[in-house]
Amino acid sequence: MHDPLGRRDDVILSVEDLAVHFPVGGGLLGRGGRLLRAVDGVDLGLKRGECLGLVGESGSGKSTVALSMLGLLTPTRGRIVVDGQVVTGRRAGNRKTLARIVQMVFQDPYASLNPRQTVRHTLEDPLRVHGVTAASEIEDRVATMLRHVGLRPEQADRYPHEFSGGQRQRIGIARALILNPRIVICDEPVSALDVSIRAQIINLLLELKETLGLSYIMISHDLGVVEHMSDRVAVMYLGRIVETGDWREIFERPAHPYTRSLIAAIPDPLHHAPLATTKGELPNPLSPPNGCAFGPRCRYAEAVCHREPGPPLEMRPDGHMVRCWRADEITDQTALALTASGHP
Amino acid sequence: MLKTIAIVASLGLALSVTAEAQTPRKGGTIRMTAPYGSSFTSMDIHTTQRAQDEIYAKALHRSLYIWNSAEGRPVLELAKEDTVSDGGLVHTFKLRDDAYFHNGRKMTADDIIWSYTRIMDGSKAYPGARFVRIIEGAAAVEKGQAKDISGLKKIDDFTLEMKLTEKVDPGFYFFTALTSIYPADEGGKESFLQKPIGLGPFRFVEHVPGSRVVLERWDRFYKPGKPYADKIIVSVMGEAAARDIAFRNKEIDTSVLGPAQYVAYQADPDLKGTIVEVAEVFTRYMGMNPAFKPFADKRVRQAINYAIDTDLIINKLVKGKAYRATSWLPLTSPLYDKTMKPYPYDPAKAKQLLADAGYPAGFEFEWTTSQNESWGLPIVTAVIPMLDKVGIKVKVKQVETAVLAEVIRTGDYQAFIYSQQSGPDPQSALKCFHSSTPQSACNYMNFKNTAFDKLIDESGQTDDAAKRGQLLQQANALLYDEAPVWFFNYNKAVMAVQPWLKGIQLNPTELTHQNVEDLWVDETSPAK
Amino acid sequence: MLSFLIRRILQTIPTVLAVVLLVFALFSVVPGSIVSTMSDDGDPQVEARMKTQLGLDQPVYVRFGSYIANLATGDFGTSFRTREPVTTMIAKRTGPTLQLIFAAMAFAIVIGVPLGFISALRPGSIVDTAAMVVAVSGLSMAKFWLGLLLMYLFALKLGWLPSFGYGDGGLKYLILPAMTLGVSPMALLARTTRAAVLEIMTADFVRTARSKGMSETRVVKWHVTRNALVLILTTTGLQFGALMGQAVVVEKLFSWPGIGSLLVDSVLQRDIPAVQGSILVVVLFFLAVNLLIDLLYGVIDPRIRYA
Amino acid sequence: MTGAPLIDIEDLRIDLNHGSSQVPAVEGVSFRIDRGETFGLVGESGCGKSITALALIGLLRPPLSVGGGVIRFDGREIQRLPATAQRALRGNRIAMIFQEPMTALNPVSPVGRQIAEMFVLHKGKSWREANQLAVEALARVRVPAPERRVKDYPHQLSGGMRQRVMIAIALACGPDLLIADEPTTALDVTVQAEIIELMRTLCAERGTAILMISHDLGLVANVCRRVAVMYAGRIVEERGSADIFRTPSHPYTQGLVASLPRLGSRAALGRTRLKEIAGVVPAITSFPDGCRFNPRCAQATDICRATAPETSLLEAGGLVRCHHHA
Amino acid sequence: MKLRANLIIGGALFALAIFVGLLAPWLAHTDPVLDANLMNAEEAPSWLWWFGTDGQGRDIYSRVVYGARVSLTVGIVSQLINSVIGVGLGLSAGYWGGWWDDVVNGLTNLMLAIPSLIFALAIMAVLGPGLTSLLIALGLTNWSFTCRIARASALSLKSQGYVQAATVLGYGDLRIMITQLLPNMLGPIIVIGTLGMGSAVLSEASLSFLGLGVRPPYPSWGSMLSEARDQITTAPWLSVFPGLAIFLTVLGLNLLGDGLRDILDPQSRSRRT
Repeated sequence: MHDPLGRRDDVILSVEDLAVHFPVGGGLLGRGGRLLRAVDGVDLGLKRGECLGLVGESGSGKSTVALSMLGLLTPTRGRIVVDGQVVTGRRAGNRKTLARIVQMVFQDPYASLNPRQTVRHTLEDPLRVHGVTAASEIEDRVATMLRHVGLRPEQADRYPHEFSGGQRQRIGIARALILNPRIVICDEPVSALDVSIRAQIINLLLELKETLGLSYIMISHDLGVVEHMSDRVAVMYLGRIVETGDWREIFERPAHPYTRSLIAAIPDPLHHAPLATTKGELPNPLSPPNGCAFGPRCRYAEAVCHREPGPPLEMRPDGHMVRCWRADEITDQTALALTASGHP
Repeated sequence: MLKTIAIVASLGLALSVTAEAQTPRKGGTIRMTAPYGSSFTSMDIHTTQRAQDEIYAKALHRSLYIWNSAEGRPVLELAKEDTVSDGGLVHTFKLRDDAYFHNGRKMTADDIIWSYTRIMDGSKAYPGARFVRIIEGAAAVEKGQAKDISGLKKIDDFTLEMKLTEKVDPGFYFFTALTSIYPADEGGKESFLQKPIGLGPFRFVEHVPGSRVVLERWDRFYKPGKPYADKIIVSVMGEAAARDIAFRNKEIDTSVLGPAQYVAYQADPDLKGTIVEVAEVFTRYMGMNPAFKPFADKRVRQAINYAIDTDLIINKLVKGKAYRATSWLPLTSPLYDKTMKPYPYDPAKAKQLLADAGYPAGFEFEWTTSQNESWGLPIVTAVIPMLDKVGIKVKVKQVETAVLAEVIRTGDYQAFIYSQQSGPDPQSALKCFHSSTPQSACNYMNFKNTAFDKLIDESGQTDDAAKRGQLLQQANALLYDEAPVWFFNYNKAVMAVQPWLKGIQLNPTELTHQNVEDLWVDETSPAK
Repeated sequence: MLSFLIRRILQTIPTVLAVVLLVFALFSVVPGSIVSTMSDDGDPQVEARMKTQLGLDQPVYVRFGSYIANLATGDFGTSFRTREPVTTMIAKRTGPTLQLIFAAMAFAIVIGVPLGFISALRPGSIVDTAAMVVAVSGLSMAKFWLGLLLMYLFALKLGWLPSFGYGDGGLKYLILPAMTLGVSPMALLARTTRAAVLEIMTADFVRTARSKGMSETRVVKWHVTRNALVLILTTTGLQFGALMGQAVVVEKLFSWPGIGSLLVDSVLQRDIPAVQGSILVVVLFFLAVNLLIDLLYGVIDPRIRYA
Repeated sequence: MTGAPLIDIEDLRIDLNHGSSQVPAVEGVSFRIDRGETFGLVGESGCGKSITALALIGLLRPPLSVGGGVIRFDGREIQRLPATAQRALRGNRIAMIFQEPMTALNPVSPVGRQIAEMFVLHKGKSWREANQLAVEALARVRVPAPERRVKDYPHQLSGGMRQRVMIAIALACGPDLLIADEPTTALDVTVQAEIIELMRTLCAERGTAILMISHDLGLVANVCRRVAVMYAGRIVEERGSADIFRTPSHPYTQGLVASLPRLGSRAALGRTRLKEIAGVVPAITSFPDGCRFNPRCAQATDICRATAPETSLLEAGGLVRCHHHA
Repeated sequence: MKLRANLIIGGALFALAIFVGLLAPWLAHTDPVLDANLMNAEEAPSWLWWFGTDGQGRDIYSRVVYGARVSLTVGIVSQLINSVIGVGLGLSAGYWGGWWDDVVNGLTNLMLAIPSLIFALAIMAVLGPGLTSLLIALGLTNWSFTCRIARASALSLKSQGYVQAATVLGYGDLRIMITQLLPNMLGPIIVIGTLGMGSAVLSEASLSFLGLGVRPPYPSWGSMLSEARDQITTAPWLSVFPGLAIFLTVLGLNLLGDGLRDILDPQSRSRRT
């Protein structure tokens, strides 16, 4: 439980030095293109039964990491090992094997269901693709799964548009689980839902994790949700992990200025205090700044930060890892008080 | 039938009478139309045999002879006299000494020799070669064996000696624009295509490809007082419907009428008077391939002639814009046999003949046709039900005119429908059926008949015009009986002519080919 | 910008080559040949010599190669039919065709775009309905029939305009063919404009403009028009291609001396160099127009950059 | 607060017209905003908060229309004003910024011009003067190098920069009221923080009232002094922002506050099962009878299903629309 | 869903055309080919000859009725060919991308650069007139627009959650294209197809005018109209009825296409291509 790197036998998924670069622009004759380093040297490990939160602003590369894990993207470099098998790229053989291990819950429940297929069709097809042919078994598994996610089997013959957003997300979860995967990647699973529905889905995900023994990678920009669900958290900035560790360490003793500003930016309803602790926005990943990528926005930045690229991830005394030149000073200087003040 | 001819004759007479009666007005613009396509093929008239192109060429160019519609034969144009010697093979032409090219140079015998030699350039395949080939030594030039035509000799600048290979009237060979006389050397230049130079009554002003040719009066034309008009515009108008509207709108002075419009114009009191018609020397027919088994039998071919109600088609479908064909030689041919009666419509007889030939239940054949309205698809579609009645089924194969031309030369057909020139020279018209004439030339049905060959050969050897006529008429009658084709009709060319345009000639070789120096417009013409 | 132009022009080369190859391939299997229509007496020797002279005795790939080689020097070959250089023939035809096409397009734009605007600003009104009925009717008529009807009406019945031909190149000769040709792009432009304006009127930035306190006319003038132009331009560009096709019919009907009628004649008479040249010119024209449109995009829409 | 409120909305109804039939999308909405006040309107998508704001600025488009009630701005009934007078208010005295700064700006017009328009429209400036003022306006929203940025087109700016431009446009004429409709939803949290602060500071400086609309109760409570919660076309609770968080009165508000995991709560209280609000948000066309929250409300009784509750005053200040309010 | 007027009128006109074509043998008074009786040539419309007769004495009404078969066959079949080619190429290019996409793009640009009528004209010249040639010529030359739309749809759909989900679930490419992409791009494809049928009917008329139409004697509206054009001033009924048949059918298809667009493809009213 307290191994922040998760480098142990019960690691079910590990990502080693993952890099995904996209060529951008460039003419027909193949000149003048630049390289977008969406992900550049990421190491991650996911243990059985664990929920790993992956946070960062849009453009930080967290979705690219997820797509690589699913075999939807071919990494430029690095290795992804799932359940002991190396998976790289979208080779057909891989795809099918991988499908039975890793699945995904998508952000937008409206766009992630095929509007022209009934729920039954959506849930039965994957079973058939994976060689389940007995009609009764298919029927059974679909019904069971629907009950698992809180829907009634008799709703199976409806089309997605007949369901509300929350119900659609339940269908999306059912689809992800129908092949009995070990790992589920949840990409912003509640951010597109009505506020009053979110709790239902969060609770459902947590319940399923327990009952089915799943491991989650939870991608979200909502730190409240991440804190609630994660066992460990990794913070990404511009294609790299800048801080990772146990959820409590991250939220109570954030060491990277970026993590701190993310946390500070969450509006506190009870204090009209200034929220902003960073300035500006994510730099263009096509032309990242010199030195530490967060340097230009960091209010702790010193000369070294603008000169040298960020240091490697370093283990902190409390057991989590940070990539910052000034991590020690910052943590000492300003303890960020996060209390659950004002809860009813 | 006779009555129609009389009408035609009197109409021609009437026109010439009125022409005599009024004094031709000088000046004005004549606006003619070229109705057979959406462009002129070329400004080098030697390269093109399309009737379309000769319309402007008649104004721009001159040939050794010219067709005289009043006399119904070609007459000397660039020569003042022709002396025949050596058993009719050697002609000595006394050339005009007052004919000037549009660049101001006087025409001499050299120009004629140069032009004919050019036409015989075998690598270019000028269509006029088939006429010039009648001159001795021309074929050798064509094959590249000689540089000069041995049968052409310049005596002096205005005297030319021509030795022919056969005893024929050279007038029939050297009257079309295909043998126009170009200024020597000048005519071969690249620039000639952009600004052609001729001997005709009008000189070239401009050619807007696909639209029109404009010509203006050539003041040094050799016929005194002619031409009358200042300007001629020949507009290309392939669309009959557009031509109809333009003519009614008084934008053009002449328009060729199709069958439908022929009827409509006849019925319209305002337009009735504009109609001019003539029997042209074209025979329309369905050719039958003797290699296709049923058609090898004369009785089947005759049966087809009996089975089709030709008169009905001519009256109703062609709207009377044709003359019923009896045999091959057309109405305006000097040897047309007035006593001969066409095949009557007699389906019972047709059935009988079919049964005799071994086809009591009929048979099926494929009929290749173009889209042409007068001798193409519409005729075929009208014939289909008639043949159907005697048990003959027809499968239509529609092709473009270009393809049809190739199909009939190669014999790649069971039957086809076509319009073929059958005059003005009856001998050359009938010679097409001589077994020695290759299919690719004009013996499209690959007709082989020894009796026929004999008649033609004899006619070619005799010097006696009357005897020759007799022989050829016999040959024509033999064709009637053999029926290598369904004799459909001889074309009736119909043109609408605005009342202010005078001097139209009834040219049976092609009504649109007018000797424009005789045309004039009176002051009622809306054209400036 | 310049490099964009050069790159775009280079990009057209494969298209042009493909067009040439395509037409070559098509006409190498075509039945009927120019030779048989040109030599009347069908002497096989003459035909053979003619084939040699025209290069028709060579295999297709040799002809293709030498055609391309000549093309590179601007030589389109010599017409089988008129024995003129194809370049000259086409040069003479280009002017009238361009006149016709641009006049038709001008007609389409001048009528269609305002019609679309009016309709969009009063959706559902009688004006809108009437405009769209006119537009969809214009799209639904056979071109030559429409041309004949116009000819009948304006030339014969009303006597306002000449019915055919290029005349002296005057404007009055241009009107009827241009109208006939312009009706369908007019209809399409009216519909596109209407749809574009309607769509833009629901765009967020139009709401922003309204929230600024602008009147509707000002909203349209300042914010809708330019955005609609982007879509109108796209339709216009694509329509040029269709217009070149339709021009074939219209030119033939009105005896208009353009490339279209040259093309039809050449196709029907198997004058391969002329067909080749005409199609090539049509294609080049289309590519040029679309390049122009692309450049115009850059002027109108700043989001498009010529990197 | 003395004098007439800046905005006074009484019993507003907004109809969704569907052919000849009408469905009220918003009903019985009343609230006031004083000068310089910050007021938040919170609710889920489809609850009617955005169209209420649009009605306020007069931008409702068919099929929506104001079906009843009164909107007073500065004492004057907006709907009674002639169109030109309404337009003179819009942008000039009531300004609005929208959720998606990419689409809310005209893509083919330089941002400078889009700001300058405001001065031309409302201040009678020439384009030359207006362009100069636009540079200043951009500087005020802390856009670096404003004299270069005015020539930029929206696509050349980042999301945060675009929203700054929107704020510059909205505040150009020094309005009395700024309506901010989900101004930061499309932005990342760190950028959101900056924009919120910018908005807050600028409005405070010049006494501009803010009507902030969001689905994020936490954000609104942080920004605004008073908050109204809308559910299914009605305001269900209106309170001071701290109160509504500490002691929510309406069952829906209670559910909202309790159902969301808030930062620090797990550390403080451990991971507990989140409180759920059962059921789904009703569609406009199928609002339930009685209290519109009743199908999802654990405390609902027969009266809730039969009669729509009226608003009642809370002792601690504020209003609630519930038969059983705490 | 409120049915719009254009959908109703368009659908009705098209349905009428189909109905007439299907029931031609029962609706027609005479055989359109064999019942030529030159005795009846060119009768004006009357109680006996509803639409009059043509120069060969055939009943125009019967020919128009039978013409529906040919014209609609041309419209429907050629557009079907176009749709299959366009969707096949566009869908696969958009989904697979890479070199195949480049190839398809090149082909599409080529097809766009040659005006389709001119291309069809060239193909007809090669194949010769006739129904089969016409179907091939029109079927091969009008797919570029469909292809572009299919490609654009595939491009945008493939990043949709359900397509990604299908990939994640281990579906094969073909299965994804057929079950996930195709059904969801069908709306715009059907719209384009409907409009394309209309333009195919018009193209048939244009080609007939240029002398490269359907092989006779079976009538198509285009060939009837084309043959009758010379008599537009003298026997207008010859061209009016086939002209109207074309006009109403194409109008119907255009209206239907517009109506379907509103229902099936509401976002793409003015999609940039």
